[in-house]
Amino acid sequence: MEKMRYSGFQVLLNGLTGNKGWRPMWRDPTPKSEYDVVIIGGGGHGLATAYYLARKYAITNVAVLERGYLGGGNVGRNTTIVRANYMLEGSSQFYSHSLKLWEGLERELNYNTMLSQRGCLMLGHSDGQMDALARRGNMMRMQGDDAELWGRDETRRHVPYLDFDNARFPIKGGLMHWRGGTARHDAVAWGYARGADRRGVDLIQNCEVTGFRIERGRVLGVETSRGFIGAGKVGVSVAGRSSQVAAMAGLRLPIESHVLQAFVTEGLKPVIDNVISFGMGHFYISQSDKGGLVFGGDLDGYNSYAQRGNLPMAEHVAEAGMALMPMIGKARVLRSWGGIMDMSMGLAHYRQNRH
Amino acid sequence: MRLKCPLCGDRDAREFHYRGAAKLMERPEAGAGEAAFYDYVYLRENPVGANSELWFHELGCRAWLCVSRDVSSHEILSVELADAVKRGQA
Amino acid sequence: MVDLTGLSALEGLLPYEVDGAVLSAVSYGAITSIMPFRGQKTAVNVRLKADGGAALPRIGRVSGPVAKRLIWAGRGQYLLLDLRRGAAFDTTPDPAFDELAALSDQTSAWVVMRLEGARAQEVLARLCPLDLRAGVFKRGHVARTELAHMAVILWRRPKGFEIMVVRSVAQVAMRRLSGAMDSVAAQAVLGEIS
Amino acid sequence: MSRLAKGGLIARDRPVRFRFDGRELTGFEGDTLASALLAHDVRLVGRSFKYHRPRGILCAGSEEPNALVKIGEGGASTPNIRATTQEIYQGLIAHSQNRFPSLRFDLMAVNDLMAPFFSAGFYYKTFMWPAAFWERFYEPMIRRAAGLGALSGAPDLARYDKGFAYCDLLIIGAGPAGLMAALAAGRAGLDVLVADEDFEAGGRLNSETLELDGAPARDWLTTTLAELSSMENVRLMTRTTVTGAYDGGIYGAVERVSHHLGDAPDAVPLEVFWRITARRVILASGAIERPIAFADNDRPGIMMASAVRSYVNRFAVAPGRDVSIFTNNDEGLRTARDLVAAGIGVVAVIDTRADVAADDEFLHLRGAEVIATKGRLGLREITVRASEQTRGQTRGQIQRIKTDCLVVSGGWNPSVHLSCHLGARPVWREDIAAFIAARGAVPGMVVAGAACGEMSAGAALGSGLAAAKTVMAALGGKVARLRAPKAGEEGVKISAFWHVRGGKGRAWLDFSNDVTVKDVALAHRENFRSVEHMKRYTTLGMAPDQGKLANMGALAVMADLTGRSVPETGTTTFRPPYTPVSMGVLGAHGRGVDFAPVRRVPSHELARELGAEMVEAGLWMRPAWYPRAGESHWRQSCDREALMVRQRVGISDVTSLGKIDVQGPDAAVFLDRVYANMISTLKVGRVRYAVMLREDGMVLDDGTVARFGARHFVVTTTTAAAGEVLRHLDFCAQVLWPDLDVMFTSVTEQWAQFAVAGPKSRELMSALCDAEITDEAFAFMGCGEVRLGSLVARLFRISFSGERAYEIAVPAEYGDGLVRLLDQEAARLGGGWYGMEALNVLRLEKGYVTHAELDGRVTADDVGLGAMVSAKKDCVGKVMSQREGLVCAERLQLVGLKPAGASKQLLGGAHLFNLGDEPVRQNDQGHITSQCFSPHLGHPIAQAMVLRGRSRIGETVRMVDHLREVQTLCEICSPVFIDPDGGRLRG
Repeated sequence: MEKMRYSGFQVLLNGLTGNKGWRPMWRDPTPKSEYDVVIIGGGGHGLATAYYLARKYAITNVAVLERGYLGGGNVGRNTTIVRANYMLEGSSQFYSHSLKLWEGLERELNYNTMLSQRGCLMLGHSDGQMDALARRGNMMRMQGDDAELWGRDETRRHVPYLDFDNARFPIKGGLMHWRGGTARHDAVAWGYARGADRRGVDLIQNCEVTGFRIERGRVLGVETSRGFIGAGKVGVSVAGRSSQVAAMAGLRLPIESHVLQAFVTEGLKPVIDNVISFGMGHFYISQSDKGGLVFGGDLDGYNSYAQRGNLPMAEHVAEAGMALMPMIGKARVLRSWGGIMDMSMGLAHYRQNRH
Repeated sequence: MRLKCPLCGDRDAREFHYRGAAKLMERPEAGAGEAAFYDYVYLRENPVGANSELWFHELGCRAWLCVSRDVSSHEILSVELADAVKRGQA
Repeated sequence: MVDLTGLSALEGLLPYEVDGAVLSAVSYGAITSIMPFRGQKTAVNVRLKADGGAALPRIGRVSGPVAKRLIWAGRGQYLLLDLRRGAAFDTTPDPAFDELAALSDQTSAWVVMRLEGARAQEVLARLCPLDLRAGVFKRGHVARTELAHMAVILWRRPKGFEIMVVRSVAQVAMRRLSGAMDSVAAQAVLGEIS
Repeated sequence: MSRLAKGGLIARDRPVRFRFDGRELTGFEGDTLASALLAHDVRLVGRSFKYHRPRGILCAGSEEPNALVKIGEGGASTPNIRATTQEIYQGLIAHSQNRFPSLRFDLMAVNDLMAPFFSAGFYYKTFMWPAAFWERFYEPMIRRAAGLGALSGAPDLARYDKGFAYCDLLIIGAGPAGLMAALAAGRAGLDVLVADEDFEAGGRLNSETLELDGAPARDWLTTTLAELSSMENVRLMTRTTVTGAYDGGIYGAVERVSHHLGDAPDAVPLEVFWRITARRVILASGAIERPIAFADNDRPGIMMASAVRSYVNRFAVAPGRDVSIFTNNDEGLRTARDLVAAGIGVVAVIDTRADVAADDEFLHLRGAEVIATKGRLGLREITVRASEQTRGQTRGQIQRIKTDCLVVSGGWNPSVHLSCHLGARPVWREDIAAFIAARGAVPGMVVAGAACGEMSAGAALGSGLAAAKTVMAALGGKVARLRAPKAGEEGVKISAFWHVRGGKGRAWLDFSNDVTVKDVALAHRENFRSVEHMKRYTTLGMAPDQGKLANMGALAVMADLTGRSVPETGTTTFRPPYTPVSMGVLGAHGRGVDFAPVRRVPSHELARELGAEMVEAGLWMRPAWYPRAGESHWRQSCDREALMVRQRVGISDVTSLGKIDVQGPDAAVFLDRVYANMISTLKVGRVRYAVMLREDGMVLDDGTVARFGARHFVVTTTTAAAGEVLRHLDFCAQVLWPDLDVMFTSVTEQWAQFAVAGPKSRELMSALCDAEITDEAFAFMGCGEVRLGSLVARLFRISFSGERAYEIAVPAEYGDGLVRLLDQEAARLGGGWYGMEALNVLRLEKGYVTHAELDGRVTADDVGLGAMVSAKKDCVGKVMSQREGLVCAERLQLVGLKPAGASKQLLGGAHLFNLGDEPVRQNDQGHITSQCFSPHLGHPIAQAMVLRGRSRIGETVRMVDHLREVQTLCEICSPVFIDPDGGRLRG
């Protein structure tokens, strides 16, 4: 297939010729009988894995098998936050590396993922929390990531619309991570998909994996709704369904599936510049380029495979929003949805690009 | 969601605290060793469909409940007092 | 020798009255938690009756006369609300119960409010997720539930409800109840004029 | 003026003045802002989102995509209000949005000229060079253009409320189907709640010229509403939108209480959010008319047919003088007849159907299409192409028609939204070319009326009655003999027609988000062919109306392009809320201190009188320090208070610590299993410090266990973990070991408890209690009862300060009395109150840990309590606490730190490094968990978690705080800074 490079010039040229010249962003190949690598799950991680296998390691005989449509899982349902303000060993390095990848991604992919490094602010509400934020911020700085510790006055200067005067949990300050921000979640899936496709990876949609063929402890391939597909190696990136897919291969995982809700309001003129997280209230918020306030909170708190939440958490999240920034009362929630999260039993999140 | 507490009757789920899989009822014996405890503490069946789980009627009667719930539809299949279930097993 | 005087958590704040509802404080002399040990419920009942009281109520129910009310207060727990201070049990649990039940003085722990009037149910429904309809939550019924994120015990009275909240949040609960009374009353007036 | 001389449901004797964009106008009570504007011939009301196209009123309900305005001014203004649902009131002020400098002349309309370059997803393909330009230039530009309305930026001080409602039957929608069902169920005695988003019940009956049983439908409506309002078991809530269906028969609903009032009394909420629990639900939400896509179909003056009938029949407004109609179904003809009856000129009916009988009352072009429109700020002319099949017209004849209003009807989309909120998909019905709600989509829900495809009033009434019967059968009741009135009209005859092909201009599908047929075609070309891809790529259906008008048309276009049928193409997911819900009402009572209950300690009043600074601890407010005259900085107060405890005596309110009565024959056995250390060996009258583990081996909490009897213990928890610990105890007792006979009662609220600490604490206690407090009766870690006059108090000789100390507990209602007595007695001994800050200093000096150290990731051994884990018994967490990784040497261990360099500063959260090492992550040796200035020692001290810390006492390390740019040397030492052998404690 013809490989098309995107640019302002192309947009201009196509604009003048009725936008007739654009080509499919990826092919719809028929699955081959065998691949060197089969990746189950065409979400953010599956597509990125395929892309890096092809680009970095020149492994191109790869298929990504997606049960529904590309980017239809959590990568298309999160609240678009990108950040590296983690503290603990393991996640700290992981997210630090991830943010560096984000920073070069649009040029590498020739696809604008709209990374917007508008800063992630975590608020602290007690001396103890400020110490914990300092510990975290220092850890970030120690590995080369950015962090600033703001006191109350400095926080107020930057985000004056927070409730500093009547808050139930007074704002003592915050930890600002300027390189954090948001990215267009769908775009990263599509960008990786296009990048992988251009390098020969077969992206196969509407193809559900129904089982593994295993002989003498070795995986030979996967049974799918479109027949058997042989594989040298099989990668699994099916957040929310990891337990089920792993169980098909006889593995038990230390995971429970939980639903996490997210919300967006009607479009509004810019009013919130940063990503702000309010730990005491389990609430975080940012404003999208289209003007919607995008926000969320904690897990609903029970196992679920239904991609929807319930009112108590929705109400709690809105209450926290009103507690933190009472100016958003007249913003109206347009849509709420739920994503399924793989939660380890320590309840540390397993997903990359959300909070 | 609503749960029918065997003591209090039908109540809004907001009165309850969710704990997780009902396998937590089957705590290994002290001498069972680390592997058994690892399984107990961490590993989960995490089924699609009916799930046995523990809820605590924290803002109600404070009974721990053993609930069978379809985690795809959120339909509550049964609710029993956890201590009764546990004693029934013993 | 010191002699301390008690102070209600809602001292001087009640009653509160708006069109259609009255919120007032109720003072019980002694509130005692009774949790019978295994197999001792009958013995507890015998003992209670010997003290001139009623037997323990069924789950979700109230028993006994107003002056010596017994309410079910959760799994395995009952509260004896005695209008007279120190009538049945002093702050030191009655040793006669030693083998029968866990007794615990709760006189200070709970604050009781009474909400009455034509719109009492409507007011409570602003704050409480319980099905309060008269046909469901009847006289003689008691429930442990939630009121604006706070744990409460409530039961229906002839013209309204009695609501128990723990002492530390009594003022918050009172404020939320009076706020709901304002809201309901104002909306009712609006409905009449428009 | 386009107000019709007669008719309508407006109160002509009650004029209402209002302003739109500064212009003073008058409408009548009963008008919406939209109808009042149309009555003044105001057609241009807004600008579109992306291209700033002039837009007018399209609909007459909550689905309106164009007429979004700002209501009110300044801090109290509300953006994005649908003019079609806003009732007017005296003095209402409305402004148009998304335009600069004015609505008629909007500079941003230049975007429209650039439209070819702003095709779907264009931004993914550009703005990438140069790299820094995105954030500095492109994105700010895009952001400025974003959104429609603006928040005022001021705190929203409106009053919002919430409530819970229960009913046997919730009926969603008070149109013919809903009212008929309500009548039947109401008469049968069910507890019924009817909710309708309109301010008048009746649904389409208010907007159509229908007859029921031979009389005007209005008569039936009036009688029915009167009967329903007389029934005590039926509650009719207008201005109430059911916004979401949730699990367990729970529905969310917003009641707009006072949006229609200019000056409501103070206590009246603006909105109330209802959580409705219903045993059964009848969804009678009606249907929404859909547009047809054709070139430039978005001009002001182009309106939906059903909306036009509403404006004419209900609001007595003529939407134009020379009206034309574009339709693919009978609704177009019905509209034409209503217009004619109201004396409004109908220029032409352009019917896409070639095979319908001609209507002779007006020019009826059959097999015809509108292919172009003209009129920059309002429609002036349309171009019509009549096809070959039309009799009397030549093949493909093009004609221009002067018209100022074009009425469009593309058929109806049943409002299936709520039936899909639990994940069900709607099902296709070919005869009406629409999706209807699937049976059993939501447990307990029955669908009636137009929502299930019963489009005529007669059918809707019948279906409402049938639904009520279904519900009654399920709930075990009987419907009284009741007949649905007969209506004359027939069902809607439709031939599916979605968009006009081959037009020149852009044909709009999504008016809200400016998405055209070409955008969908582009998505198809680029292989975004699943509906979800199409939606996400073009943003179709993501605007304020959530695609209520747009989605079906777009599906049909995509179906065409892919050669699939519409049902094969499928819908996107319907999500709550049905119409947008304000944050204010969903988050009602979240603002300010209401966000979480405030728990008050018994000394709250006195602390306030003394001017103490309060600080939250869990949900409690506790005094942090008590400033005295001359103290201007908290440190001065804190230092004084801490020294006061070390030198004389201090008193502190510790009521917020969790206190649990544990009683029962098996109490001791039980506590052995939940605490790491041995409890059963504790003697009556003694107290033991104890640690509780989680099953994974980490520390859950610490506290004390006091034994008051053979079967009676009182245990304490930290303030923050009190709830969690009690839950854990209940879990252990009910789930793990129900064979043990043990009871818990939280007595936190029962006892007001105060620490009395310092060398003079015994003196103070003796002065307080009836009998002297001797060391024989109350040795260190002793407990018992004492009398204070008529009161029995609990006394514990425990210390969190390292000094001789007591904790005394009295029933909480005597707390305030004791507080004042303590205050007086302490003052007599040169002591006084100390707050949380001094408490922290004292515990750090003594080396005690709090949740700053016990952060859920430490073992008992990590914090030096390893010896407490008894080897003689099992307990929760014991096995897992001995895992290899948790007992290895390479762990962070609790140590003390003191300054060893020129700078004495120690900072919480700073990290530690070996001398000479780069301060990078690989060299991290640990971090400071808490620190304070020790007035006793005269320098700062800290606790830190340090790698192999206990083996490194005496080592000098470098503290680096990158954030605050502080580096200093410090020495690792024992965390116990004072009285390591406990002489002061024991006295």
